[in-house]
Amino acid sequence: MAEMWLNMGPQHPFTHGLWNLRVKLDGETIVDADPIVGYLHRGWEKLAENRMYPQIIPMADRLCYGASMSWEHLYCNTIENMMELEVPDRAKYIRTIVLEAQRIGSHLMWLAALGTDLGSYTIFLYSVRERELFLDLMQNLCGARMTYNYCRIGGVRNDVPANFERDFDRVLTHFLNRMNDLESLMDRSSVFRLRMEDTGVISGEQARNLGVTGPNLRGSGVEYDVRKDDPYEVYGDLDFRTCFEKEGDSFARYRVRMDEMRESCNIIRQAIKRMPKGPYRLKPPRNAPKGKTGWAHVEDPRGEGFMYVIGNGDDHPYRLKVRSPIFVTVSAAPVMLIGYKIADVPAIMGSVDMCLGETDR
Amino acid sequence: MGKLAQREGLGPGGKTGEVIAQTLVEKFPQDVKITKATQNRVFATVNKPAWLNVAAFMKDALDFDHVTAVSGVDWLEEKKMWVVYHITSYANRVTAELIVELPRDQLEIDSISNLWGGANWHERETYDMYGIVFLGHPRMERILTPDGTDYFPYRKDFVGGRRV
Amino acid sequence: MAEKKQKKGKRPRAIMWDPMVVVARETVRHTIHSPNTVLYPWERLVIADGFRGRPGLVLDKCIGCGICKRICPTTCIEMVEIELPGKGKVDRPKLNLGRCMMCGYCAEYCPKNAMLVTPEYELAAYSRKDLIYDPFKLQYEDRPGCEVDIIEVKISEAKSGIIGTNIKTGENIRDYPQADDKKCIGCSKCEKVCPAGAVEMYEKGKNEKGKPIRRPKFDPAKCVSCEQCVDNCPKECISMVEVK
Amino acid sequence: MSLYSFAYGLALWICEVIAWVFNTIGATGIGGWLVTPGVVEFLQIIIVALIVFIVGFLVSITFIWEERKVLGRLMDRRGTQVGFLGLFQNFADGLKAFIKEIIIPKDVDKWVYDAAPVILIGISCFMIGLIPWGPDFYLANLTNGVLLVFAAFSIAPFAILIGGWASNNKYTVMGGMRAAGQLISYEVPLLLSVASVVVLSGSLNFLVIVQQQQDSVWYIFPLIIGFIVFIVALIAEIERIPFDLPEAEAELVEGWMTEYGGMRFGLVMLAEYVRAYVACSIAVLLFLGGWSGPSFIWPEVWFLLKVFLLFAFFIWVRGALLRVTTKQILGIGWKRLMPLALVNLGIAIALRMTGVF
Repeated sequence: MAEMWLNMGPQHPFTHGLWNLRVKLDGETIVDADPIVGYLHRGWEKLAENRMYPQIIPMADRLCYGASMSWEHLYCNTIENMMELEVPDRAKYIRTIVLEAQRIGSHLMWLAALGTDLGSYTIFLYSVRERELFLDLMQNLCGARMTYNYCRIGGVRNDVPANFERDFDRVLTHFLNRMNDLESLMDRSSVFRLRMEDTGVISGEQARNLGVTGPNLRGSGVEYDVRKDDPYEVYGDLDFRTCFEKEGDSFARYRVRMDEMRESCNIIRQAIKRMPKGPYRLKPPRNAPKGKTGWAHVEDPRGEGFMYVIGNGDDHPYRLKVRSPIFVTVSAAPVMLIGYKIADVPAIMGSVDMCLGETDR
Repeated sequence: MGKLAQREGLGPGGKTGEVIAQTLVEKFPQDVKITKATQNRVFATVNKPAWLNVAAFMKDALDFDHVTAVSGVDWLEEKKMWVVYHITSYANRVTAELIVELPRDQLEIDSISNLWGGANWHERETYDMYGIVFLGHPRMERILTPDGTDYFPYRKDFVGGRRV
Repeated sequence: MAEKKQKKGKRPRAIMWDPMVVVARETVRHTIHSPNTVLYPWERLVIADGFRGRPGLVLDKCIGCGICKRICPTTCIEMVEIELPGKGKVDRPKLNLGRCMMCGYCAEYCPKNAMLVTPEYELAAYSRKDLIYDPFKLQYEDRPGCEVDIIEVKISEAKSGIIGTNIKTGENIRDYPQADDKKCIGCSKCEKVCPAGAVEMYEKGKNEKGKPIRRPKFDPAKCVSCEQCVDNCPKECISMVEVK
Repeated sequence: MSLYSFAYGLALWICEVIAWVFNTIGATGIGGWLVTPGVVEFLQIIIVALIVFIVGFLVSITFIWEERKVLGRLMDRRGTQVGFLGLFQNFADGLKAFIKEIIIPKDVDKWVYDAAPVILIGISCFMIGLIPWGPDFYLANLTNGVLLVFAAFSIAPFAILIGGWASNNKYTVMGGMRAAGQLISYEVPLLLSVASVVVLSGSLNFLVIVQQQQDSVWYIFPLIIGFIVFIVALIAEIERIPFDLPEAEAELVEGWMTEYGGMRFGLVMLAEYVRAYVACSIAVLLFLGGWSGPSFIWPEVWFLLKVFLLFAFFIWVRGALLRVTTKQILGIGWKRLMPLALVNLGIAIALRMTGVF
């Protein structure tokens, strides 16, 4: 039968955001895949070059709106590395707590998108309902639900609200009970297993070479987690497990994210207990020396986020490079797609947790 | 950081940043200059002609297995451009920042997407934004800007904010 | 396929009707307690007190220093000439809500806490012109929980155990300007322009023609580091001293 | 007081009124002709048909309402809020579909493109007439009612196939192909389980089947396997969530209906729910003993109660499970349902031979 190029084009229910997956089909099986990105390109790095350092923080929120806290923190971390600022301890602990809460929120958003892709709107609504609790926590903390603008260069915007520990404790215990419901809706439903197992397999070797990072890499059996192996903030002092699976199929990536959500609860609890008193915000220097460079990489919920900045002598950066994990994972998408049916595409791309805001910058 | 437990799916590793910097300088004495080397960071500059050999050596001997980023930097006044590679080695937990300088009028460098597939789209994006051609790249095309753009937006002499 | 199945021993066993049981239990629970949705126009969500809705302005506190205009990332604030009963013609911020992304910077960096973060989020308008809030429309009564303070600690004192001084009311934490004597011609433009009245000219001595040489003296306590003097100095001889 | 006698009374009354009018103006010939039994019977049939169709549509529409409400509670949200208890939502949808512009994509196979929804809605409405609600509330008391219903039931994939092919879009062609593949692979177990019921009851007439069940036990108990196979095959027939391939699909956008706009799309959606109503009522008639139940409630109300409960089960399945891919659907259809259906047929024959029924 003649092969047919099919445009699973920019406007398509399974693409979370604007990208075009051109797929060559032989009947129903995918013979070749060619992802096209760039529909959401805003020239973020050029924009950042004519803004003051603090003004780029709300811009960094809008890189990946699903996990805006981790991108803000990455930007602030990069500038702190460049200016060699030592962030006060309390700020480090608050940042770790808030990053992990954002990780759970981002994973729940991914679970919601995966649920709708596979056809069950119940999963969408249950996970978004749990995510609502974390959004409320963030709203109490910094006044916004999605784009927080909470990290500052040298600390955080404001101190934690009054009953911060009590709220977090209640939300976490409630969330962990509800996790069992979510898992039984997905894990123990054989219809879900039928669709997710043995689809979109990528071996550890291929994943490492193609630059796949984060839960997608750990799903293929490579135990690398930036929080563990190159710790930033206070991850070095907390003990948590890097969860990974060996099979490398969509189900393995799904399992890794579900375990990570539980690990994040564990991390938040430890961090809240050890949070010291003290200052939480430094007065950052106004200008950065010309030609001084600095970079940082963090464990974004989607992979390894990385930023590289060069100072310009005044209060603007000369160059700000952003590496988005999904930009690279999408380039590795053909390896996961070839050989599977077109009906598996939502399952495979759903398990990769795409966010197009950061891909196209 | 001591000898951490052997991790799943990764080699033994254990070479620290200083050791790696040392081996690099010994292997390529006149091409590689180390600016700084710490426990898990190496900062170095590499001459353009020797770049592909350095990259191949790092991949095979020093088991660097992941290209974090390939970024172009345009130094308009000094009439040169940097291509900054950040390559990570999972086993040794070391990230190397390698800067290669290119004269602004002859923007070509060997592509490493045959060594690491991850660098493929990074190089295409750097070409798309700065016009640096990566020789030997399987598909040297633009990636982010719409087709039909003939200018390179991230160069310092490209003034944004007007109808192009 | 067979050996692949064994390898997955660790995975929980799949039961066909387990999701059905969970969904049934959840349905019963949702019908007993009312469902999660909030019927918006009639019921509303409880908003946290620090919620960042549209920016608000307390007109009598505002001194027209223009810091909000400079710090706003999307440049949606302009200083506009208005007539105030007590103060005559003064500059006050006019906000274009169509561009505003509610980042809260104007309230955070405003030295007098004149700009606030209001909990108003119902901002729909029928035309783009209605989204332009002139200073009077921008007004909001000064309620607690709407001010945003910056409590910073200097890098030098980071380890000294101070929690931090409020940058808006504390001393020797704000950057202050200084004039370069050689270039300064004593035209007292900075004194006229300074909104906080932190600049006063003093007599430094006489020049050869007998006229007094006047130089500006900057008072760090009163100065709100709004850099109006730096921008308006004809000779560009004023530069900011950073408090490290 | 069966539906027919009531309709006869009404038709007679109408004819007499019209006849009286004609007589007064002196045209006694027509007045006399009108009152003859032939005309009255003709009018009676029309009235009965009108009543059954209107009631059938109303039940299908309340299916939509029920789905929205129950699915809402299932997902921890409120269902529709339009009008009293959300009942007005269906009319709002209907009005909206009616008002929407009918867009026909370029170089579409015009005639076939129009025919597909017409066939689908035509067949579905035809089936409404065949469903008896109670011993005296039915339109057609056919000796081979079951045969006719399933014949009509299996024309739908044909309409979906040509609809998908005609709208000149890669996705819809795939949707149409899948619909054909899925529905054919589920037709066989469906008919096998119906065959087992017919074997037990001995006749193809719905009324007789229900009568048999009232005398002996409901057929769900001896043929429990048949009932399960029937329900699973039914879910595939009316394309609900676990077997939702041809219609709304994450990678097929809207399946074969993508290119239909305006009232065409409205009709096709209505047809889907009419088919759901017919499917549930057949299941109730064949397995759950139709209108048999303690007599303090009218038989028709018993029938409706069971139909709504069965549809609630379908909604529950839709809320809990996910969509299955084509490969797995055909696998389940041929590998699992087929043998079960055969086993069930064997049980039915055995029961019949040993004279238990």
